[in-house]
Amino acid sequence: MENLIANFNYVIVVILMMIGLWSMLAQKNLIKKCIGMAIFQTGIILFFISIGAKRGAKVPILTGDEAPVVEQLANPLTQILMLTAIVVGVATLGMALALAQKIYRQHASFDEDEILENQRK
Amino acid sequence: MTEQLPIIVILGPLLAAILSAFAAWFRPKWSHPLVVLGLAVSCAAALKLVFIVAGEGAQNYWLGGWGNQAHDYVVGIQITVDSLNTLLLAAVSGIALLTALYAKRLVDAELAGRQRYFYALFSLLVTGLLGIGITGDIFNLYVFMEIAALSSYVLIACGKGRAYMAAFNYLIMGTMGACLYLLGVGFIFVKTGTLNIDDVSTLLPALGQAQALFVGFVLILLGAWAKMAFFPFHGWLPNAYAHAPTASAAVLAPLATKVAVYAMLRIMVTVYSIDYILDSPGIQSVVLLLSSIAIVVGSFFSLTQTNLKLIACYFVVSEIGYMVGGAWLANGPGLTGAMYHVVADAAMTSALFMAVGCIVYRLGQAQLNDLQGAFFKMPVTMAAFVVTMAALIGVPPTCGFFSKWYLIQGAAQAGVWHFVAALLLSSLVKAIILFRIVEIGYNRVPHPAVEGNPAIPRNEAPLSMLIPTVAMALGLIALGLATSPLVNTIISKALPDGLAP
Amino acid sequence: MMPSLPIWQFDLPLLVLVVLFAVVALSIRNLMGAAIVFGAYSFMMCLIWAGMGAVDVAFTEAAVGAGVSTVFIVSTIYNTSATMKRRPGGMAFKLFIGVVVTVAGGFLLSALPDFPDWGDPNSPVNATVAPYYITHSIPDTHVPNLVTSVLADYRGFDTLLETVVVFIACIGIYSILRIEPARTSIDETDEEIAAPASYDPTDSLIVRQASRFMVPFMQLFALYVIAHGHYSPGGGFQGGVILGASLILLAVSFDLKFLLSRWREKSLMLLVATGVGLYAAVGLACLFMGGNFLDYGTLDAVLPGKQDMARSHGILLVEIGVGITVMFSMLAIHINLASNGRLERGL
Amino acid sequence: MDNLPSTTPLWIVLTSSLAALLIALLGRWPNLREACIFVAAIIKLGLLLTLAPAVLDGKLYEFEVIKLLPGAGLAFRVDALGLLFALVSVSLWIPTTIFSMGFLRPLKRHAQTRFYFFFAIAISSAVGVAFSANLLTLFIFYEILSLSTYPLVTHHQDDDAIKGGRKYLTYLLGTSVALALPAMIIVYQQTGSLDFANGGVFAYGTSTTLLVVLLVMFLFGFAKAGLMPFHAWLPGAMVAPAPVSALLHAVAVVKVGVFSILRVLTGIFGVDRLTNTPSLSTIVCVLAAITLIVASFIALTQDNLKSRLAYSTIGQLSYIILGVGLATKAGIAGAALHIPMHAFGKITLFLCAGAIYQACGAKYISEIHGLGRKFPLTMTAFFIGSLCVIGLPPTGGFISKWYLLNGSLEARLLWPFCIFLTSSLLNAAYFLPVVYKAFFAKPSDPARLEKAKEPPAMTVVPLFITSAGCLLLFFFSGKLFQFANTFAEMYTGP
Repeated sequence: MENLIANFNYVIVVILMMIGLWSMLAQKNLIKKCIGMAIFQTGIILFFISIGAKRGAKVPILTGDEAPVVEQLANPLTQILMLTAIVVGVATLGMALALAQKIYRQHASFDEDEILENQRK
Repeated sequence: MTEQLPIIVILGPLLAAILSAFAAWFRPKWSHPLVVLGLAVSCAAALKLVFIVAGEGAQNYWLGGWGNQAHDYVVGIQITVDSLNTLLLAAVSGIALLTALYAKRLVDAELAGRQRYFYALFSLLVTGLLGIGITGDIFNLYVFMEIAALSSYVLIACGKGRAYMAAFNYLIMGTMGACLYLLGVGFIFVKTGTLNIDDVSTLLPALGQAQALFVGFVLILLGAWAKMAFFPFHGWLPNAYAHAPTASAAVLAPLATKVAVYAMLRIMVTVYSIDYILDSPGIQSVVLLLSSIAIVVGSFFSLTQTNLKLIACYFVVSEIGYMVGGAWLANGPGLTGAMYHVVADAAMTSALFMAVGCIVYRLGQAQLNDLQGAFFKMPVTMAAFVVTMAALIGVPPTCGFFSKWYLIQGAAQAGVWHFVAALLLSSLVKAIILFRIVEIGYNRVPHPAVEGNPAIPRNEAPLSMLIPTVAMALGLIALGLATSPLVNTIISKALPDGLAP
Repeated sequence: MMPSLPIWQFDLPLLVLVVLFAVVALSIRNLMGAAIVFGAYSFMMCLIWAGMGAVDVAFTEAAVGAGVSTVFIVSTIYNTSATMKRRPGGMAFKLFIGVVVTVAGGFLLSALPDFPDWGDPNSPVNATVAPYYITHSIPDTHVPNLVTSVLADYRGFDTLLETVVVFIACIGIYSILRIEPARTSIDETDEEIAAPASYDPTDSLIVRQASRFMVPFMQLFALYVIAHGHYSPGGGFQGGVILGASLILLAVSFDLKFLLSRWREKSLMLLVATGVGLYAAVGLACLFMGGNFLDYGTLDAVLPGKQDMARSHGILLVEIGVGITVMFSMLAIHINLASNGRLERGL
Repeated sequence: MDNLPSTTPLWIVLTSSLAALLIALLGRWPNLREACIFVAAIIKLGLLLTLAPAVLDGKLYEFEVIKLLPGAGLAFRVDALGLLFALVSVSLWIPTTIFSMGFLRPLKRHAQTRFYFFFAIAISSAVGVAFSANLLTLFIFYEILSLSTYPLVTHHQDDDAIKGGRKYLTYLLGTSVALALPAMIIVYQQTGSLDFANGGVFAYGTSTTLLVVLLVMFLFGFAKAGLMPFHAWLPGAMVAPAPVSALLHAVAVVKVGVFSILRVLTGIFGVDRLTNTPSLSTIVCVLAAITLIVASFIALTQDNLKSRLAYSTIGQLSYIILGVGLATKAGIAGAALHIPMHAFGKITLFLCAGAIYQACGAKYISEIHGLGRKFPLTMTAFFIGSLCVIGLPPTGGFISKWYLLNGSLEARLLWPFCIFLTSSLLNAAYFLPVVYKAFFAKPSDPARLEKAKEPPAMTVVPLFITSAGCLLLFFFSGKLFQFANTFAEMYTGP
């Protein structure tokens, strides 16, 4: 239990990912799937940022001329990894939305069941 | 100059794609030759690397010159060509080159007016796949995975009708896979603090059976499985590849799934280790069972289909079972079989989709019943098709026989008889399908040479498609005959210590 | 004395709020509402990350996640429909997925005891490779913003590929959506159900004048973000997104025609490729100077300064490339999404 | 024993494949095309004969073409049995081709080029099987043979042909992939080798259960040998044109099956192990004996002439398997001898059946009553062929049966002896009445007899050749026996 509180961030990460995953798989509305996907991705980003966090550290920008102290500066590595992940996320989201629009042009619906019914005809 | 070869493998298609995107607005006709040129450069570099690796061993390359900088760990991004991936790189770039040559006519026919960026995306897809194959950094692998994935969504969505929905489902599944993979990388990263594959693999043994590592392992596996359409994540594949434009399917089907299998192998063999798998036997038997089910399900559905494209797609599903199963046998012959089959199956699937593409190009569609007389209309294509099917069935001396040989041998050694049964069943199913097609395409028309029967006009696919198809089909036999040198000089060195093919 | 609470107090309500917003965004039946709530969710995330010292990430998320993503969703909904039909059934399936997801969540949580302590500076993540960047960034690259130096130099390859991803998204969305006028007649099968324009913002004088006033400042700020990325949070991505957003604002407040009369589609798409091309060309130049790909240090022969300064300048060059690509691809994606690929009128 | 490295075996195998290419190219000039076959056959025969002296000396020709797997490659090794089998197949190729020319050309049959093309490929692969140095090579050629004969079986391309072809492939491919291939892989996995070795490849102490399972898998896996219950493809394949049935389904294909089993029993299991492990040899003998008797009985009930011949073939093949199963010197020699003897007898019978069909369209035994008076030459040939298959002097069949009977005595087993005799009686019971009725019974359909013309010379000449062969084999059996004896001595010692 202590561990659970100590790692509250991770619990939130897991909850966010569960929410995102559930809506990617179970939601029938395409836009909702896209939003779920984005939530899933932000959950992972939160995870990486959390593991790279340092208690009481400053932002990773050096000031002045004194030699940098490793303990006092936040970890830049996880941050740049997640910059990449964010950009990949928005690219994927844009692509998903474009596809959704195209599908809407065909079927006048965002509902997966309705689209499948339409296709079967 | 040779030390720059690894990056040239990637840069060829990448630069070609960028230039092709420029050309698309000025000289649309240049898009295709540019991409062909880029792929040719990449292919040449990859082939050269095969020999270098066979002679000198693994080649490492540090982007930006950032190696380990007198520090304990590599600080930049490393790309590596070793005995595990050099064959894959050669196969991917070679097949992509042939497919690019092959695709020209199909694209002109199927995507008239919509192909502005087709070749750029094609080339970017290949960049992504080669990158997955070459990278030595688990996060970089994720980025390449997304490059390949995003371009493949578009390549699929270039089709019509159901293609959009298929692409959307693929996108959801693919993103889920990539995210699970990324999360798994996170779990490894938490315990090791580095992303370089070599460094991670040196750090991991000391960490033992940490639960976080196990969770990370499973997440990466799930991610890779979603990408490679392994049972039960296979639902997206048949729709996506069957409704995609034929030219897109011809490059996606052989390469995309195989590269994901390679990624799984890399994680299993290099990052973690075979001992790690053997120490968690529960998961091993589950995966082996899933592989057998994948093979059986793929075979079963391929029997029930009447569309040649869909049949081919279900073949892909069942072949994935071969490779995953082979890898998880976790013994010498099994791993050899899986590694060999990654290359062999890429070639076989490529030849299959090329032949199917030729048929679609001429006959307009690929329903089995439309194939009547196909053997007379397009004898060369059908000959290539038969050779390819023979390879898929596992008729010696094609490459399909030897991969099956190693896989069955591995399964026998591990005593996994259901896997043997599944492999044999799938061979038989493919044989049935082949002969069903032969019957329809050859026997079910009045023979034109008999007096009184109408002559069936020759209607062979254009040479620009036919030559790559035939070359690929002949390549299957060549690959089969080259099995022994390949296994001895390259694949056996990629096996973990203590295992022999 | 450190506070005894294991996490920063400020984070706790934010984390709870984030979950709440996520649930609301997914359960709201009006899609427009969902998009807005999703935007708010992203803002909450920004705050959390900023609180953890990840200012660059927070900056990017504010621009990309909360800003551009929300605009993308809104323009999609504008072109289609905002309402969700209520359909009965399917509960069993949803429940099944729920169970699967819960099991997965439990599996993930099972690794929790294995994790290093929260915020521990000596955890493997913080102590293995990361210290190198902190101690060597200045001698190696002369860039005080560690994120920039790692992003554009140590892991510059990732960033090149990330730019490629944006590039793919741009040409991909163009390929999927764009209906070129000449082709309208060919594209028979997938036509033609356009939603009625429900809202026309082009006639609001206040919006127009306000945006006309804001856009120059936004662009100035964005250029600063790109150019000053070496010393402060920001860089090519963030600046590029803001530049893109400024133009998107123009497109939204006036109309697409107005925007396209200044930026032709062809030049947009070419500029997107130019940005990636610039990045790759810098890398290639390093290759020709005898170094490895993206080894800016070898550019000291042509750029002023020693190796570290050459790296610093190399970083600036590639950041500019990133900025160009991101700016114009965001714009190109937006105009395609907003007008359903017709580039005539739209949000 | 000396091994001679030589590329000749490869060239022998390739000769007919190269001929096949020429045939495909010369399709438009039928005379040239067929001339090409004869040239190829003669070259091939000549090359084979050059190998004979050394082989009879007990030497082996060896050649490895390419290494496919560690420990197993595409390799040839010529021993006495292989050479004998190859000689028989190739020498019978010549009369069959003559017959084909007479059979196909006058009726303007379709796709003759294709027919000759695949025929040549089939011959190549049969010789390839004969020369295989290891199980892998054998399997490869075995499969090529199955595939290359499929177009021949379905040559008519009508519904019957398609059905027959489907059955043909289902049985042959199905069993080889599902049984023989796994068995082979298990052998490789257990021993690391697939080479045929005189003493077998299994180490001392391999579990008998495993051996029994493998044995059964091999016996049924090589379904070309027609062991029951995997025999049904052979009657089904009788839809093929007569020359195909004659050469392939009396000689090449079925003998390849038997030959493969022979190789496995002697080269993989080893004669010693068969002798020392009674359960193994008993299984072989019992399965063969059952097939032998049951097939003979079924043959009695068949009215379709080719079906009767097919069932007779199934029975005769089991003679050979039974002979090897006895694991004695005389038994093995007899089995080896039975390959050529039965080949000559059965090909004569099939060619006769083809000639009769060509002349008057008769397919059923009940339709050929009285035919002997019209075509005495054809029916005489048929008579000689029957004698040879039954095993009566003065035909070659007598010799091989003699050794087989000897073999069962040498093994001190009485029941195989009785089985051989019973079956020979049954053979007589289903062949001699045909001959009798053809010569002495009243014509069942006089109108048909009236219309019938003497078959063209091209179809009769081959009958002479092969039936003369049946007789000659009896008088010159010594040479053949040398081959069989050399082979048997490799395993049992002098």
